[in-house]
Amino acid sequence: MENLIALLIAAPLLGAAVLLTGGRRLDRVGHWIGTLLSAASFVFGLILFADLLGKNAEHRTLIKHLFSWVPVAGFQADATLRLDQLSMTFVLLITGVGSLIHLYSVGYMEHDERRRRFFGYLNLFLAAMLLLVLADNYLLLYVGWEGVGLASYLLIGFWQHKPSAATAAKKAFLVNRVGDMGLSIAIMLMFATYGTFAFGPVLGHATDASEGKLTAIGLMLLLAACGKSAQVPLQSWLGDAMEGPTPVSALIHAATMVTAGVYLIVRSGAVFNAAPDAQLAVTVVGAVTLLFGAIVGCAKDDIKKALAGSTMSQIGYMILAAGLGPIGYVFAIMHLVTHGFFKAGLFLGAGSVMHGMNDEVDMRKYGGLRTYMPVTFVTFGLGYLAIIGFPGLSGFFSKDKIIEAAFAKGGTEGWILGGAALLGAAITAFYMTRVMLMTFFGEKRWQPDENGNEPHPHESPRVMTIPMIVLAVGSVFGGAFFSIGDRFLHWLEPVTGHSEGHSPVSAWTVTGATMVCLVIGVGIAWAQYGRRTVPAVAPRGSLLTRAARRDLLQDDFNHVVLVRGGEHLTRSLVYVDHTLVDGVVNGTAAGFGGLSGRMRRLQNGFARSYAVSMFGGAALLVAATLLMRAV
Amino acid sequence: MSFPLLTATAALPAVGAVATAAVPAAQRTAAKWLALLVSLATLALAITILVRFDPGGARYQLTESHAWIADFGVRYELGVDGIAVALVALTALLIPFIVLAGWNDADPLETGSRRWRPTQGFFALILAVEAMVIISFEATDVFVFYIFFEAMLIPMYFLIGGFGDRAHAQGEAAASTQRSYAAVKFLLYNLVGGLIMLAAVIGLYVVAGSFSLVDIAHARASGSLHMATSTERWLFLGFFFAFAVKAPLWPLHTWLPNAMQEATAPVAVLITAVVDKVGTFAMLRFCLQLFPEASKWATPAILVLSLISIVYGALLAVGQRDIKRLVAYASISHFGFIIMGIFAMTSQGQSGATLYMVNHGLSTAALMLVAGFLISRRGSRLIADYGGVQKVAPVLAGTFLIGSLATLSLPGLAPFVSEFLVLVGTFTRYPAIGIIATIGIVLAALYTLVLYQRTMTGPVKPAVSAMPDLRARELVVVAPLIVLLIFLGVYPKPVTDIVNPAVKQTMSDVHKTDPKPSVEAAK
Amino acid sequence: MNPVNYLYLSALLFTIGATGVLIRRNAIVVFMCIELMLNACNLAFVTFSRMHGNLDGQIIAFFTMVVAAAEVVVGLAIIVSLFRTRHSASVDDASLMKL
Amino acid sequence: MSPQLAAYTTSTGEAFQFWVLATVAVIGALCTVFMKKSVHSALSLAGTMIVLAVFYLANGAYFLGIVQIVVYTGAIMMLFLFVVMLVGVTAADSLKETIKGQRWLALLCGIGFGVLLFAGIGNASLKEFDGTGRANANGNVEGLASLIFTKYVFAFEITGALLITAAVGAMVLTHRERTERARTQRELSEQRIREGKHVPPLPAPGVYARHNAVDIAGLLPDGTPSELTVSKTLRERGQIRDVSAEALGDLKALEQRAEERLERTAIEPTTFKRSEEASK
Repeated sequence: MENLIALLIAAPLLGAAVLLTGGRRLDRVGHWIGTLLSAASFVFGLILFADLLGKNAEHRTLIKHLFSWVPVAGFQADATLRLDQLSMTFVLLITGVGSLIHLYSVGYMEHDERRRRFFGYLNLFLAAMLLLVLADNYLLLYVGWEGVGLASYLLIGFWQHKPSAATAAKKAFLVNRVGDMGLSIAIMLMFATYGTFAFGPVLGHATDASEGKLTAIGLMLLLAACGKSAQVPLQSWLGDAMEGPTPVSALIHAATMVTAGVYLIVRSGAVFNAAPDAQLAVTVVGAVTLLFGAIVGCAKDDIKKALAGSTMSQIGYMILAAGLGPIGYVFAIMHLVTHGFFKAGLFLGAGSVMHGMNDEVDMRKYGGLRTYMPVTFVTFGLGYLAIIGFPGLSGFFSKDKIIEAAFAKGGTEGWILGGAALLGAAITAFYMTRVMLMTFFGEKRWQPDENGNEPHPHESPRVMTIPMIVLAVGSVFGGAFFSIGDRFLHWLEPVTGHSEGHSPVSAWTVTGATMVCLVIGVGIAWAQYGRRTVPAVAPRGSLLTRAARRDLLQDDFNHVVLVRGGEHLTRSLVYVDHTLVDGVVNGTAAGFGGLSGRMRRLQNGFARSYAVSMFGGAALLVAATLLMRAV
Repeated sequence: MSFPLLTATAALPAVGAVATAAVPAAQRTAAKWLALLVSLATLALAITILVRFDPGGARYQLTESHAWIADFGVRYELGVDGIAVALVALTALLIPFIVLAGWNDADPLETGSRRWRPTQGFFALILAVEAMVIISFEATDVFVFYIFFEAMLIPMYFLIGGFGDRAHAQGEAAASTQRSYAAVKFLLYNLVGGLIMLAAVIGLYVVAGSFSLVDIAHARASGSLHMATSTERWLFLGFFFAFAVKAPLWPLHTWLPNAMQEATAPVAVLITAVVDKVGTFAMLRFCLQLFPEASKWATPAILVLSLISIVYGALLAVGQRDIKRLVAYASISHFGFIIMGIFAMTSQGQSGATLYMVNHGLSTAALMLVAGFLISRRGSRLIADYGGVQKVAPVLAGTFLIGSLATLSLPGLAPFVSEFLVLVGTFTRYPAIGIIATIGIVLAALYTLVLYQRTMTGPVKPAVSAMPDLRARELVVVAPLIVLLIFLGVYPKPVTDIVNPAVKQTMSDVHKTDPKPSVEAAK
Repeated sequence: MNPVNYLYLSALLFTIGATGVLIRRNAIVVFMCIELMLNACNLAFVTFSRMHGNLDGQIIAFFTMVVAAAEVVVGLAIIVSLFRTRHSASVDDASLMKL
Repeated sequence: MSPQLAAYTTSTGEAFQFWVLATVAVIGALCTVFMKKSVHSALSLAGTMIVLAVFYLANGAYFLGIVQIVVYTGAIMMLFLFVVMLVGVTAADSLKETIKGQRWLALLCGIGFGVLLFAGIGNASLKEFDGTGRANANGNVEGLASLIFTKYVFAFEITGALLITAAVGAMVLTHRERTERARTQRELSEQRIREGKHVPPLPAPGVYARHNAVDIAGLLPDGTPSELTVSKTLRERGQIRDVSAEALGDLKALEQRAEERLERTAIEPTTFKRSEEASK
């Protein structure tokens, strides 16, 4: 059974290798190879899941030692895989949603001449992501961590001929690298502290180390999570990452990769539990991001960027939950899974809309699409209801639990965090309703483009709608399935631990408040976008709107401070290197050259001149002799 | 007496160099094939060394010792430890690729004069460099090492000054001037370093009465040879200066960008992947073994310099407009890592540094050679002259990307393992320096990806629209390197197994032990 | 009078000769100045011989004369051949040592 | 002469002789250096040498004194004069310095060196002296001979070798080897025709000139002096007397005097020219 764990990774890895080196002769079947291998991985996952379910809760951890990876004195990095309930959850999410999106991409990328390569990258992503969640030590996790970053880089920049895509890809990788710096420092800290970075020894004996060390490790892990999960202050790449093909946005930048940060924090729960300061930082980052993302999401007219803001915000919820400690871990993961369903569904829906609208992304040029694309409308609508937390749908269960847990944190912090989460819920309702109304309701607002091609909205082919339907089913029933009887809680508890907090308010009050927020959010959106016609050109908007359109000026800050500053720094350094460092050497050389030029003039070729020197030398010798005798 | 394997490995390319140079002017192709065959045969010998080397055995193996200049106690002594074996193998491995990559680089532009034989000279010089580098790795006599360490400059000088990129933008005259400037700069920098080292070598003889590394190290370890603290420090500085120039370490680095910029890509690889390694290798072998106390004394300063190298090299790489210069500054950054690993004085750091030397050789070779293929197609080194290459030459772009990713130490590729080992090794002893060095990781991503973005992505520029993709010969050069990069990234154990015992020995030479994890230390 | 005055005279003549070598350009005159210097030396040797009461100084002076004679012969031959080729006896004209 | 030991002073006669002759020697030396013509220098030097010969004799070096006069002053100085004659007796050197700072440096060095030598001699304790009386007891020449053929025999032999070498060397240096057959007059004339210059015989000096001395270049019909008219040796020595400027000055003065005498106007030459043209 353990060998199957390795196969989980091997299948998509093989796919990537075959597809990327296979050459053009695989162009016609490449996408099916990719999809098949992804599905195979899912099947392996299901088999393993069944195997785990058949065991006692305490024995649901499988370890597979593959080989000794980096054996250096005192430094043992092994290629060891670990499958427990937490990673199992991820495996199923990744391979399941991944396979669906592979299927969807078959249709979506049909007309792209580089489709084979696209599937190669997708498979590469799956392999890396699986490695990330299956690794048994932090260094191996790091390999997966950067591996998904690479896949993300390749996929965001898939349409490399567009400079914006290439820039976005580079930006994503760079911002992620800043986060990776955190992860590598965290690993170094672990090594310096525990002499190892395998999960077992580190997490098992986390409390052996001082709290200061643990806080440092926790903060570094948080930095890593911020990079990967697009949390403030490293969130700027996610919006630009929407330059990638939509299935990529659905899989990587909504359902799986961006949630890796949550995985990391939950996985390292033992470290955070012993470092309250780090935990506080996590919750603050989560709360800030959930509001930040929500506000940005409200202002965007680009459907994908609006959804990206939403993703940021939802992951903020998860991080917030993860920062709450044992009371929140399970709910963070639960929200992660349900979010995986509905956000992937929403993105696929958006992709379907774009597919029918000649790749138009501006929602102000949509409108009234519900009659043209009924299946997309229904599946998107279900996803919409799920994300805003409509009672009974999956988002309702998972988000409600997080808000409750935030209150349960207790004290002032609890009130602030809970309040932020509630506010976030209201804003979520607002912006999602806005997206829904602008896209599917109202009058049609599209016009012929400059080439005179008027879009002819149409429903997408079966191969695209089936994944959407499956995901919609998941978004509708997932939450209820997990929550009723606390199934999910019992499943994960052995890994993450769980404790009930002491909420100052009752669960029903929280639910009620959430509902009120929901209604307010939807109502405002309806008043603004449902009753009135949406202008096809964006109005100027208030100061806040304009700031939110520009990602709350964070990019401008980055540009001015980091990009411009960096450019000036490097330019001046190039100058310094050329004039100063090189100049010292060249100056020395020139000095010697000049000196010898002067000296050379003494060598005028006249014998008499030389004779003077000789005579002077003789005089000096005499003088020296006399001096010596005198002394 | 057993077969002198080490001598043979160094002598074969030397003989090959003479033979290649002697090929008649008309038989250009024969000279190329001869050079390739010799380099492959050398590789076979190097592999034999690798096989016959027993990691668990004596420190120096396959030793040879003959009297040479008896009056000065100079003996022709060779021997390899794990570190040397790894580097000999790297050198022997890279030369065939360099030969193959430079296959057409030295063809005469016009086939007029029958006496003019640049092709023969080019390959003969490469083989000569190989011979000298290999014997420098093998020498366990300081004097023998010094001779070849210095003699290497002569063929390198001609390789840099004599052969450059084709179709230079500013015309052949300007290119020739810049080439000779670069070559002279290379020579002067290294000569100054070498002269200072010569003084230290003589000083060492005066103090120790022997040139034998083994004898001196043994005498030092057993306490029978006592050096005054200041003497040891001066001698150490003399040796270190030469190696720091060669390596190169900030602020002695400025010759490298010029040399790499002006030389052809294969020669640039030869400089940075092979020749410069002698500098870092010698730090590990000579500085630490001969002068353990002085090495420890100088450690903080050297670590700071290497840190500056890392960050400074990376920042300058970001600011470059010339592809080859960019790679050169990236190499300076990487050499900073290597030196940092050596002087971190931990087993992780030193193993990592040794591994880094091998991996950096592979990754730079991959990136630089592909860059060379790119440059030879467009006839320009300026990044701004490219754009959208991946559209017209996807394989070239793909290999270039993998080379870039190796340069930025992506996990899964070989350089990651070594870079992380160096960082961890440094961090356990000097946390602050380790943390600052991680900035290098981010900057590496910046310069490589900016390079990739500007050259390979975006709309196709008219000048590159007809660019052919990699040819079979070029693919033969690049593909094995990439396979090796991936293999050593996933499974570096074969190399670490060879290197670890040698590092353990070195650590005991400097009387250092790894810091204990703080949890254990607290108990 | 003490014979040491001969030494002073010798020194004076030597200095005059040396200065002459440096000042004059005509190779023949330069040669004469050299002869002057040699003679000054000879005077010193002879004086020393007297002061020490043995003949070794005179022997040395004698040898100096012989060597000077040989030198003059060769030197003048050089001057003549130089004059033939360069049509000048000026030492400044032969500045081939200049880079 | 009775042997005299550890004397402190010489006879007054010698002192008188010293002061007088030393003055002469120094003046001679200075003249050697500062005379413009090398002949004068050579003669001054000869004078100094003779003075030195006298001093040798006074110091008991009888043999050397004679040798100085016979060999040095007689032979070597004559050799000098011979060469001077060869190179140009009358050629006067310009004493103007051409190398910047040379003269001042030379003087500085000379003075410095002299001062140092004087200081050195002054510092040495040379209060007493032995005199050559005992050394010359068996005769000066015998004394020298016994030293030369015993103690200094090898040096003596080597000087012999040196002299022979020098003689041979001088011959080699001055001797011009004729590497080819001497060309006949016919061949020479043919060569001149082939080269196409100076086909007719070289003009004689003084042609059209107002002088006919050998060192004065003849004037060409247009009045410019032609160096070809002067013998090659003089040309090489640079001993051509250029009288053209002088002659022109004379001519001008003559014409002016003639004009004053005849009260001619300046128009005349032009009319003369015109008539010349008319005659053509």
